[in-house]
Amino acid sequence: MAVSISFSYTFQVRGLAGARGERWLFEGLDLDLAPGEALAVTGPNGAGKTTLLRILAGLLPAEEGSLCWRPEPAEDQVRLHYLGHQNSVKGALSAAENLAFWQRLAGASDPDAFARAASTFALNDLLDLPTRVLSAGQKRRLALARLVAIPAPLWLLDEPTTALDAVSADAFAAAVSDHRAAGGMAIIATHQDLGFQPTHRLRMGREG
Amino acid sequence: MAVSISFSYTFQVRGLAGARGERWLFEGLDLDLAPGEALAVTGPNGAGKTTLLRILAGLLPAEEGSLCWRPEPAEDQVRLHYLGHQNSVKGALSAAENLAFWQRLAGASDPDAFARAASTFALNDLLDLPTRVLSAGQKRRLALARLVAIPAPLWLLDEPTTALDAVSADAFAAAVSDHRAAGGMAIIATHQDLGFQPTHRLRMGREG
Amino acid sequence: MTASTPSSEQPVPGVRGSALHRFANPARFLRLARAVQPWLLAVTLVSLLAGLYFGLVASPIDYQQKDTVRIMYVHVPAAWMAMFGYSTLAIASAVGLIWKHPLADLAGKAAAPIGAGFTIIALATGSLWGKPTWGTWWVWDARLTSVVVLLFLYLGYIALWNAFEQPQRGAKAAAVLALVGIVNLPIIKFSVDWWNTLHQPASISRIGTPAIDPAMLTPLLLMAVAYLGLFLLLLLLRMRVELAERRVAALQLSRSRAGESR
Amino acid sequence: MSGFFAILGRDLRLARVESGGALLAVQFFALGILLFPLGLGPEPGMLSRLGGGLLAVMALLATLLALDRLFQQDHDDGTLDLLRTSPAPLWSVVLGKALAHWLLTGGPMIVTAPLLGVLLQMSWPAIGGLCAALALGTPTLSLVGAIGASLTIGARRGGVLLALLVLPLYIPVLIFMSGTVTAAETGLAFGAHVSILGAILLLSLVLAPWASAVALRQIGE
Amino acid sequence: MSGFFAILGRDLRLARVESGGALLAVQFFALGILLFPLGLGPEPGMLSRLGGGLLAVMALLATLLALDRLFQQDHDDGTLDLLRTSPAPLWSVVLGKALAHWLLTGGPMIVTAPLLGVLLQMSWPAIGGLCAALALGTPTLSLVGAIGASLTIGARRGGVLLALLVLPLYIPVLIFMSGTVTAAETGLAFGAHVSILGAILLLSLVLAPWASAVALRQIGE
Ligand code: HEM
Ligand SMILES: Nc1ncnc2c1ncn2[C@@H]1O[C@H](COP(=O)(O)OP(=O)(O)OP(=O)(O)O)[C@@H](O)[C@H]1O
Ligand SMILES: Nc1ncnc2c1ncn2[C@@H]1O[C@H](COP(=O)(O)OP(=O)(O)OP(=O)(O)O)[C@@H](O)[C@H]1O
Ligand SMILES: [Mg+2]
Ligand SMILES: [Mg+2]
Repeated sequence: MAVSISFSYTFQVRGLAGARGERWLFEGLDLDLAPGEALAVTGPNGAGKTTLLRILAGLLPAEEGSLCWRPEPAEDQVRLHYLGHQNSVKGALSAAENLAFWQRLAGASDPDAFARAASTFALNDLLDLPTRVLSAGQKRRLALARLVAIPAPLWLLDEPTTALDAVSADAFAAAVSDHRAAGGMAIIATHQDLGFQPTHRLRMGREG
Repeated sequence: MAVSISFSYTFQVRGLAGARGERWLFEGLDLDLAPGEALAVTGPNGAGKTTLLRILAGLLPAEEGSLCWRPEPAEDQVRLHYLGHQNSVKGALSAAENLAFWQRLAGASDPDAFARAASTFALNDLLDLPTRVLSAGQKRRLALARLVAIPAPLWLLDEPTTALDAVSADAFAAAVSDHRAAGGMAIIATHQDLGFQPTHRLRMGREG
Repeated sequence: MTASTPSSEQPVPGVRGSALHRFANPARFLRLARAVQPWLLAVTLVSLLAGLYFGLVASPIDYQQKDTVRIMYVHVPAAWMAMFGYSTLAIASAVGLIWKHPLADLAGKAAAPIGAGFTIIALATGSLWGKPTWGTWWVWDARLTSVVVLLFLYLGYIALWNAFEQPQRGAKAAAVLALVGIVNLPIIKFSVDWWNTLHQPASISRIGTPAIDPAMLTPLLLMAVAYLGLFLLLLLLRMRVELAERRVAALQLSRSRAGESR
Repeated sequence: MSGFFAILGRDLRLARVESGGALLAVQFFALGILLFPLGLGPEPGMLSRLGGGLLAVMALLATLLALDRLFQQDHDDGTLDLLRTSPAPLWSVVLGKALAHWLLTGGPMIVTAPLLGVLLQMSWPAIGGLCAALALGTPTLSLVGAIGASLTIGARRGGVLLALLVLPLYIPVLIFMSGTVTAAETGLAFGAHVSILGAILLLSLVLAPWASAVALRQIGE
Repeated sequence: MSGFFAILGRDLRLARVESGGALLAVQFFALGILLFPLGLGPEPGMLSRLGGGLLAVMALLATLLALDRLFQQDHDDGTLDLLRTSPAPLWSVVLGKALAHWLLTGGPMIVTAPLLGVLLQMSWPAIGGLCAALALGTPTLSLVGAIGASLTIGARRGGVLLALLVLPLYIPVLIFMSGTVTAAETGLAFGAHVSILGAILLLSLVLAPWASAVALRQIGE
């Protein structure tokens, strides 16, 4: 499926250090992502994958280090998507309403992207159900649909395939490769096989 | 590791039917579990795995059908553990406090079981941290520790290995086989390979 | 695409804010504190003794209030310090939020309980004074109420500091509250003019010549100096304690850091 | 009773860990009281007359505010599934929760009420009556509140809906509490009011655990 | 402003889907008012004198009750991460939320206040003053509330802590609201009070979005 927008940003991390509470999780971390590149972050529980992603998303303060975009994205440009362990879904609203809200919030209400997202993750029969009643995997698929519905150069995904069945996992892999084909970048923390080849791998944690 | 208690219950399900909202998910379902048997429930997202487990746990009403224990467990006997998509963990309390609370609630405050549970899931360094700060996998491990800390004949587990790293997944598999060796029964819904051979498999959903 | 410019290099949000445990070395501050403290102590003690002497012994009694007027020497400076303390809090918070200077956050944290203390003193002495002069311990007029609000702002500030896992989060949240709470200061100050209340209008601190007998003014000012000295003294002490605790935390962190370096 | 003590202990511990919830509830109670003189204007005479009623109403509202999350949090984080599948009888769980709630709201209020009474310049007998009224009334508020809380679990807008359900049930308590105070104030014997409050308390002690246990069992999600 | 409209629309929609949150807030407001005659004893003369103050205080408490979850829910379900990573400026998000909150609480209250005023046998000028006061006062309550709500996100005991933080800030508003009513009642010109209320509103319109945007940015979890 041809995606209209294409990106050509690079994302650079220098000397990044992250701590939680009194625990120092990682330091002196350098990353370089070019258009179309994907980084798989692995490591045992508590290694600091989520912490890293949240720092990269600007949701957590880093102890040291700097992030740098080249070129600097415009103010109103959606720089990144952060998908954490939670789905950020409003149970009372229907799937369609959630998706539409995300688009409006990002200032990118594009019907085609909406339709593409819904069909990519087989949400069409579920669009009108209140999200509360959806199954775990269905909720996760809705959360993933955000990535397709709103184009953004950088995806930060924390165990995206949680609760997904085989079919949906493949759909996700396909979405990622479309994204990369369009010059997008992705950093994905996972414990499972992602179903595609990342350009780089980062293994965190002492035990690793 | 030798588990002291051993069970000899059988669990029988006849003509079970479950529906959510207007949707009839399954019907005419028969199950027979003998001591030491494990049932793996698979199927696409939304097939009804969670619904089935919640009905078996008595958390959801069934549309039709009956559950039957032989012999009927005593009133104060912990019949089953239900572990859903959620961890049922109190973020403000430390891991140790959570585990201790579960034991007290079940009226089964057994220090040995506590210690065994903590070491099985490598929680010993985390026991004093407020659970809020634990990583996703660490929280899941704490939730799983409940199974070992409180002996119960029937385990109903909904995607127990979510967010677990390889090591913890093996620990879980070992815990299940100990449980089965002690005559316990388990019904486990999953999308992933469990790392052990269940006695029965149930594939739900039309697409299956 | 435009060539990369160093200007597009930006620090991660909150990096310096999060440096709370191990911040820009406070050596200069500590040196200063140690140097100043003895002098502060001296000034405080001297002015306190002098103030008490003039206030309780060598000052005329009010022709209608008799000796109760002497409460003034305890009450008024306490009330002033209550407001001064809050101003300190607000300024520290502003500095902490804008320039992310950790020392400022600490100053705020240290100042809050002291200011609250003075507020309580003002309230207590005030109502003690109210009984003989107004014939009641307490009335709900604007001045008194706004001072109660001040007390609750202090309490809220302290509560926020302790309400979060990460200290820096508590610091920032409390700082925002402190800044918002500034609106209460003018209310306290001018409540006596805006609403007709039992309470004294400004007679000393008003613009122009104070309408009060110098024999009363002297001890009052002496006491004010003493209170101010006391405030600063406690502030420095508490800040040094805080710093010591931070240092311990820093040591722990660096140890865990050493433990984890692979 | 394993359920009772387990829950009681945990909820008290939670309140303590979560930085003194108890104190905060009382502080709200006190702050609320401070509001009325501002709203009603400072006529000492009037305030002292109204004091009892105001304190009663505020005690009621403070209880309400603290009720909000009584079961909701356990529902949201899945703990309720544990409580429902555990062998501990649900009524014992409810009792434990209600007692914990009272120890964190009603109890401290009874202690602070006299102080506030003095601030509002209430007469000593009135203050005495107030304390008696609170001592017998607030436990009922917690128990009845538990019913409301268990009925509104998972309900949308739980907070305000809860208020709607519970307030009407609180009204009798409120009437007799302020009745006690006025009786005490005017030097009448307030034994009658107090004994009625006691009766209501006993009734809710029997009814509340059963009712909210039923409500909890009905949840199907 | 994309953030502003997106949030405004969503919150109003949520309130509607979640079974009329708006109505419930007002019902609480009304129920609270009906409690006072019970608590204070039915002296018509007194009630009509106090009516304005009581309504002002209750409006304040109802706002507070509805505030509780303003940001907490978005924080718990992870939506806040979206809001913070989206390009929409946080102050616009806050403004949207505050406006939604006001449309669901303050607005309906202004409409029902006259009715309740009549019930309490307030004089017509007093009722007029009350409406004016509410119209200018309640938006401030929502805005200031937004500050408190964003400060207490993820705090332990958020609900009550919120009350503790916000009530003191509400006091000036309360004073001038009831001041307006009494002035109107006694036939005095209440222009001064009203204009002060307006000034406070403007101040909080500037302050609140900034303050709670800062607070939201500080969250690191
Ligand atoms: C609890 C009751 C009281 C409180 C909370 C209180 C509070 C205050 C405050 C905050 C100030 C500083 C105002 C400013 O600097 O502009 C002040 C000053 C003062 N208070 Fe009180 N007060 C109370 C009772 C009284 C009483 C009963 C009296 C004597 C009848 C009194 C006499 C004064 C005087 C003379 C000043 C100095 C005014 C000036 O020159 O600025 N206060 N009080
Ligand atoms: N306040 C704190 N004090 C001590 N340790 C903390 C604190 N907060 C977090 N931690 C630790 O920091 C780590 C957080 O790691 P993080 O959540 O990034 O792990 P993760 O790699 O995402 O693990 P998972 O694979 O389970 O998601 C955990 O080991 C946690 O125990
Ligand atoms: N009120 C309702 N109306 C219509 N459909 C509903 C309703 N409630 C639930 N459903 C549907 O019932 C199914 C619930 O299935 P369940 O949660 O058991 O799936 P599951 O097998 O656990 O899936 P997963 O593998 O994603 O956890 C979902 O397809 C959901 O859409
Ligand atoms: Mg993680
Ligand atoms: Mg499921």
